[in-house]
Amino acid sequence: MARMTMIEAIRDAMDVKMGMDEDVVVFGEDVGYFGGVFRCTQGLQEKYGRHRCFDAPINESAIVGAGIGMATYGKRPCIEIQFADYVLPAYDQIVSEAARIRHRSNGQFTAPIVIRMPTGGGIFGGQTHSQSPEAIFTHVSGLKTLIPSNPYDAKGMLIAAIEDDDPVIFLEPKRLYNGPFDGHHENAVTSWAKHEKGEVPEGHYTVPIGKANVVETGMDVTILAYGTMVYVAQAAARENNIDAEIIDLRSLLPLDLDTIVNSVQKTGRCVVLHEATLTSGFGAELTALVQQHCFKHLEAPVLRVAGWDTPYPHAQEWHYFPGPKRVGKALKRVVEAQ
Amino acid sequence: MARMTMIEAIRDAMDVKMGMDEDVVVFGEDVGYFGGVFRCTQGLQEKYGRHRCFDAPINESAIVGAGIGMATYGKRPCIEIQFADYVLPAYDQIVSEAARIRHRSNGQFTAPIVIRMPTGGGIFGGQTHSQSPEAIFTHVSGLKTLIPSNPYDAKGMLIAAIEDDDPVIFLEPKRLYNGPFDGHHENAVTSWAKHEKGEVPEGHYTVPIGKANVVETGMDVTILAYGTMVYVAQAAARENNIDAEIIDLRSLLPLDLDTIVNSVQKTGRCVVLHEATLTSGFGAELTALVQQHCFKHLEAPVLRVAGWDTPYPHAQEWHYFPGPKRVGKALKRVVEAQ
Amino acid sequence: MSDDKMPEATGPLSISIPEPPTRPGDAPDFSYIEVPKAGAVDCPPVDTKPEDMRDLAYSIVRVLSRKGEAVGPWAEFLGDDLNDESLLRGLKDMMKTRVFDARMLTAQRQGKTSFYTQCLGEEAIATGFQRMMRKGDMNFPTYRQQGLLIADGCSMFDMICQIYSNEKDNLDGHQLPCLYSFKDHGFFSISGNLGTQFVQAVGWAMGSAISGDDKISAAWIGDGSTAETDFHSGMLFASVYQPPVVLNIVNNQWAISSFNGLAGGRNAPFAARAHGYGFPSLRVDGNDYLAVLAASKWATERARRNLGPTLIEWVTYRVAAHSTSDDPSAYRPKEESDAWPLGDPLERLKLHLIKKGAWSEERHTQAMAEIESEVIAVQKEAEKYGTLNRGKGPDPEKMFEGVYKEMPDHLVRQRLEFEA
Amino acid sequence: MSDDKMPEATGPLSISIPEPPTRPGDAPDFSYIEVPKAGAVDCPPVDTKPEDMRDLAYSIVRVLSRKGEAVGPWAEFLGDDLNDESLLRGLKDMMKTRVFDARMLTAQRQGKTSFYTQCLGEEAIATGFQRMMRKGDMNFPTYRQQGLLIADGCSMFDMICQIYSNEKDNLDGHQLPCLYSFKDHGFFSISGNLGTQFVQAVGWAMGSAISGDDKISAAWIGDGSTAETDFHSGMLFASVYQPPVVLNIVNNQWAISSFNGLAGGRNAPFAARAHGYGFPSLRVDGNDYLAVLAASKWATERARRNLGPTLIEWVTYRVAAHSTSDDPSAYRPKEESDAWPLGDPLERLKLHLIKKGAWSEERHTQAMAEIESEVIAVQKEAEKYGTLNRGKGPDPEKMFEGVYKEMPDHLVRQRLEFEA
Ligand SMILES: Cc1ncc(C[n+]2csc(CCOP(=O)(O)OP(=O)(O)O)c2C)c(N)n1
Ligand SMILES: Cc1ncc(C[n+]2csc(CCOP(=O)(O)OP(=O)(O)O)c2C)c(N)n1
Ligand SMILES: [Mg+2]
Ligand SMILES: [Mg+2]
Repeated sequence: MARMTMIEAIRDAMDVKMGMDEDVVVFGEDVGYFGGVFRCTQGLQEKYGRHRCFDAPINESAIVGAGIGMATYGKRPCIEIQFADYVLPAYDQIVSEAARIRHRSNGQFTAPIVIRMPTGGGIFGGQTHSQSPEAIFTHVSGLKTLIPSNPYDAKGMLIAAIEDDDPVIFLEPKRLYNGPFDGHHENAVTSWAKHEKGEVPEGHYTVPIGKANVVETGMDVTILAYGTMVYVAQAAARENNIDAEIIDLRSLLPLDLDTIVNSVQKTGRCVVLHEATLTSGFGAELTALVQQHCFKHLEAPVLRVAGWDTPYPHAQEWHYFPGPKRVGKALKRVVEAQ
Repeated sequence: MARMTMIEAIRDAMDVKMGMDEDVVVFGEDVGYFGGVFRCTQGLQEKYGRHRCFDAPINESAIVGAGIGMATYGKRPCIEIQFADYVLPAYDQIVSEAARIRHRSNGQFTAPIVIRMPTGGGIFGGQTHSQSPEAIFTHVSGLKTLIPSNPYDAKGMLIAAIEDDDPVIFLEPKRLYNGPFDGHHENAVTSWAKHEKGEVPEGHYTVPIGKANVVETGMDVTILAYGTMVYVAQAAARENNIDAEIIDLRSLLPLDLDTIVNSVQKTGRCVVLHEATLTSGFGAELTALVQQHCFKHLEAPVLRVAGWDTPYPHAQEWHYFPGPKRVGKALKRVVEAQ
Repeated sequence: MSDDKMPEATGPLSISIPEPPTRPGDAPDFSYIEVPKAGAVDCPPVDTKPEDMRDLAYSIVRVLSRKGEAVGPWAEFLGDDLNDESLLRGLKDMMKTRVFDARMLTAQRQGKTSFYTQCLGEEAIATGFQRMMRKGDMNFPTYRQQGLLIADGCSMFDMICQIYSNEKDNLDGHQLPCLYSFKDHGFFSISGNLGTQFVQAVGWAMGSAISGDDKISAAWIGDGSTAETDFHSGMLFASVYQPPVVLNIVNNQWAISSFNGLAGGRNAPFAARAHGYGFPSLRVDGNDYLAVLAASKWATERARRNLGPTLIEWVTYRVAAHSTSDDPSAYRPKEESDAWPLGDPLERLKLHLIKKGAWSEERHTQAMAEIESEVIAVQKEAEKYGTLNRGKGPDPEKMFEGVYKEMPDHLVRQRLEFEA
Repeated sequence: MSDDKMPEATGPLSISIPEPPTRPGDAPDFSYIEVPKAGAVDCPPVDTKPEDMRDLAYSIVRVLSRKGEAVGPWAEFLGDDLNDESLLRGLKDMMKTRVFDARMLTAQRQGKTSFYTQCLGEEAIATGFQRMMRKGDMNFPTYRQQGLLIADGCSMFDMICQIYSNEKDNLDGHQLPCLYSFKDHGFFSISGNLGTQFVQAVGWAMGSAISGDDKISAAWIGDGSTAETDFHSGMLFASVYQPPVVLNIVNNQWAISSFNGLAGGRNAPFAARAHGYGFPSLRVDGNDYLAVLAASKWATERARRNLGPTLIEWVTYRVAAHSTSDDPSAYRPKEESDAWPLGDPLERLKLHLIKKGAWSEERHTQAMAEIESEVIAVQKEAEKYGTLNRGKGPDPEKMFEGVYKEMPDHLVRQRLEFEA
């Protein structure tokens, strides 16, 4: 087993799949010769040739649209969108086309395409390098939406995504690329080399789509989190001495409802976290499901802690980010509620 | 007061505003000479000239993008997207631009633009003439999202929308254009001429944005609905002898939370309806809010009845549509829950 | 720059709102279309550099003369493909397409389906183009390319069942009528969203070329839909990666109520769009079956020889209403289609074949009768399995199928709830 | 069509992946750019029909000769605008822009801001263009058009405070550094999303024209970003409605790591894109301040006289890194900028002015020193109000302001929660 950053793990996943399956092609803006602005595809062009890993024009809609065409031909495109904020021009191709082709052609044509993109804030990227668009994908039938929180999962989930026969949105929390991040931006970041989830097996393995990961077991409250917020949840629970059960959802759609329901039925309390703006965020769906399936068990309302309903501001980044302090407050409110 | 269909009321709203304010311009596909495929703009070009009401190329993204430009110049574009299903190519312009310009320019530039579009199913339009995309807009800070359910509201809300200084998504439930529709597609439709909400005052009036309408008062359960589902709610309650309080939300964002909370605190039960697919639909947000603000009052979990998580099928349209039967079942479950 | 002395302001500005030359009540006017003589346009070798053949975007490739003769370099380019057997097959493909359309239009009026789109007057384009496609190649058509299916010998029974959304509908009722999907006939699932497939066709061709395959693809778009952003996306990716794709614009002058000037088509021919992307384009008489064959051969040959993409603007006229939901008399002169300068594709090919002695009015009448009986028989057979809202139709639960390859839990739960 | 005899399949296909002629380690090679002599290109009257001036897209308008003389018809077209005073002002605008960039680059390295984008080597374009804009006109710039602001006399203090996101930031910290908004200087709020504003500029001009106003707008886009779909949207709406807009493509050869061949720019000049939409275009030496003035005058005059849109491709080279997050030595030869055939815009104008006797090396050195002191002084002043993460910065609660005109209840509640 090797220690890898999340970037290396993601690259390794593509490397493994490109080696196994010559239908896997990787493309996107700056991903070819240069290896991507976050270096996730570094070396792949050299290793697999310019027909397997190449640069694309700056047109996200065309990147996805052409990818869909390739997929219906029989390729398995694994596409990079440079920042999740830039996926919106491709939204029509993703929703009206990738997600619908199997159903509308009754299975004649399918679009097994993976659309990777760095998501979330924390790098002073301002409103156009920080957004978390998961909720606009989880609303779309026909798509799967994944978001790993560590190198091990990132590799295993990306391999699973590339092997999946349906279109997959693969969100990469960019703040985690180089190390787990607990929301205390004033502290130095620990690197993945020092984290057990930085241990990444060589070669092929998968982390199955649709399975959550119980990161911490606990009795006081269930925290539903994903991506960067998993570490914020841990920090907030620790700092407030709360015995929280923390679930890293990993797969938002399909969702591992059983794991969620079992946990909340046990703890009787639930807090839902995400970095995306609150209103109509994916936390709303989680909350709706929890109250429906755990109604009798709930001792307090499910609380959501999320990004404010504003654009992600540049200067006030850390006031916007739902850090351990805000999460801690919500945990206390929920745990102390009678 | 005149009796009007919803189409006539919408047209009248634009007519009133175009007459009052020469900055109001109306454009979109087929809206000029022809008056729109649903005839919502009929006569406006003749009355106000080709510079005030005109056809646009078939490019929804450009229609919105050019509209944003005009709005930042000082015009008040009221744009038609031919079907809500076709707004997705414009999603980037709406989210990254219209919704953000005020904030990112700190108020220097604003985009007071209204984007009207027929929404919802029930006309055998198949998957690309039936969708309800409200949830992808309610997640976006900077936008307002409205959906009227009758001619009176349609006119008053559209005038309010055109006068609003922020971008407004204006969803028109196309199944209601010619008459209220309770989901019993096998029955003949009553026309607006026979409905009190078909009475539409002449000239200028507004229905304020952000205010819900309690359509029926009741004690057993609160039904949150909007658009076509308001009539389905009424039918389902009536047919199941349930004393429901039915709230027509009208404005999804901003939301009239007070009216919702007051009602659910009174009834202790709540069912949420929409035609859009269930998962991550706007019903999730409503459910999350209700359980948070009415936790102690709730005697049963909030239930959602919505479109299935599939594309809107052509042949199985009425199996897909959340009609009175499905709504009735949910009402009974919620009312009977102990 | 605020140095107020410098540039001078001028009077009030205004925008221009394009209008078609005529509206209902006016006499039709097609003077905006310059029709060159048949045979007048050069046929360059297929490996000609794009910059050496820009003039082709500004004229119209035509083969059939007024008198019904096949003339000029494009006729020569067709060579052996000009044999009678082949052309008779083309004539019958067009006849069948037209008869099929007429029957389905009536069926819609009778409530047997919710929606139908004819291709009346445009039959030559799709039926001719398909003759140059091979098995395994892929078209990305719009709702007006049923001719591709007919020419490929697709079962009309299957087509009608789809239109009727009946129990034999190959799409199980999922999709709107006419938005076919027939993979075996190289016919991609049609989207209800305009334009989206233009770039997908390019991507498909890229997929084939990346795989070292010999399959090519064809994109299809209407004049009105060239306005969509995906048009640019397709053109750009075709330019950058030079995949084996033919990009077809069917310029039938009208979108729904808006004419092609609203897509920019009166400021420059659509064919000229290719110049900005640096690949060749042809502008072709789409009502001339021979010109269609020739241009299709030229462009597909370029693709097969790995010479890259070609844009073709097919000049034609939408004689029919936009769809069964449309009444064109509201926005254009009723007589416009009669005044259309490029005539009727079926009549023109018929005249040619008669001129050549390969066909006659009698045989034509007889063939027409045969085709009509054939279509009627197939239609009857299809109706045994129901029409929209009649018969048992596709299984309702089928709506849950095909959302994903394997049904995820939440959909399984929803299907259970549905069954309950 | 599945008649297997007809079209013949050929061998395996492949796609082409465009590559720049050279990579790190190679000797730079600009042989792909044909540079005509200064003065060689015609200057047609501004009301020339687009079809009569297509050749201008395939050459390069240049005014300054190697020797620093202003020659040819475009110099004549400038007429009175060629006076020394005006050109000296231009020189100083460019110098100030360059000095400002250099200081801000250093400031970013010092952690005073998170991000900066220089326009090194491209200064002539924005500073020259702005000379032809009037008060009330509107630019829709990208992050590389700071020259528009400098040339318009925008306060550098305000610019720096925005870059620093400090307490005097006119955008209250909402926006990324360099994504300025200065309405009073006809400078639209820059989006972080590429391309989106190209069509907005067209819409703004439509708004002006619909209102019968005399204001014009200018759209700006990079060569790489012409690939975005909004580029087509802007071109199309400009073609259809003929509003008073100038559409500027700054072709600086590179996007981030990808060269302009990936935007289709090696198959045809970007200027040729206008031909498909039927409006005029110019291709201009963007490192020649006089050519910039002349082409800007030509295009803005067309707009002001209601003659419609003009596309200008400015040929230049991005000497700087893409941004402070980029290191170009990873993807292009380090020496490439020295080999750039169009030289340095500042040096070329300086040479011209010295040749004319209107300037000297001494005056230049002195002016440089003055400008440097000025920028340093302003920078110091700005730093009194803090830099990123230093000083109190914009009020945190300001992030809730400006989402809507009036704050809706849910945001009021969130702000209360934030304050708690
Ligand atoms: C994205 C999108 N916008 C709008 C429509 C509605 N619509 C359907 S067909 C049509 C006109 C298309 O005209 P054209 O491209 O010329 O094709 P033709 O019908 O003439 O073959 C319109 C506006 C749609 N289907 N999809
Ligand atoms: C929609 C979108 N996609 C991608 C990016 C990331 N990005 C920022 S600048 C850039 C390159 C732009 O190149 P070009 O248009 O040539 O402008 P230049 O930087 O050369 O001035 C890219 C890819 C973005 N900002 N927005
Ligand atoms: Mg058309
Ligand atoms: Mg560039």
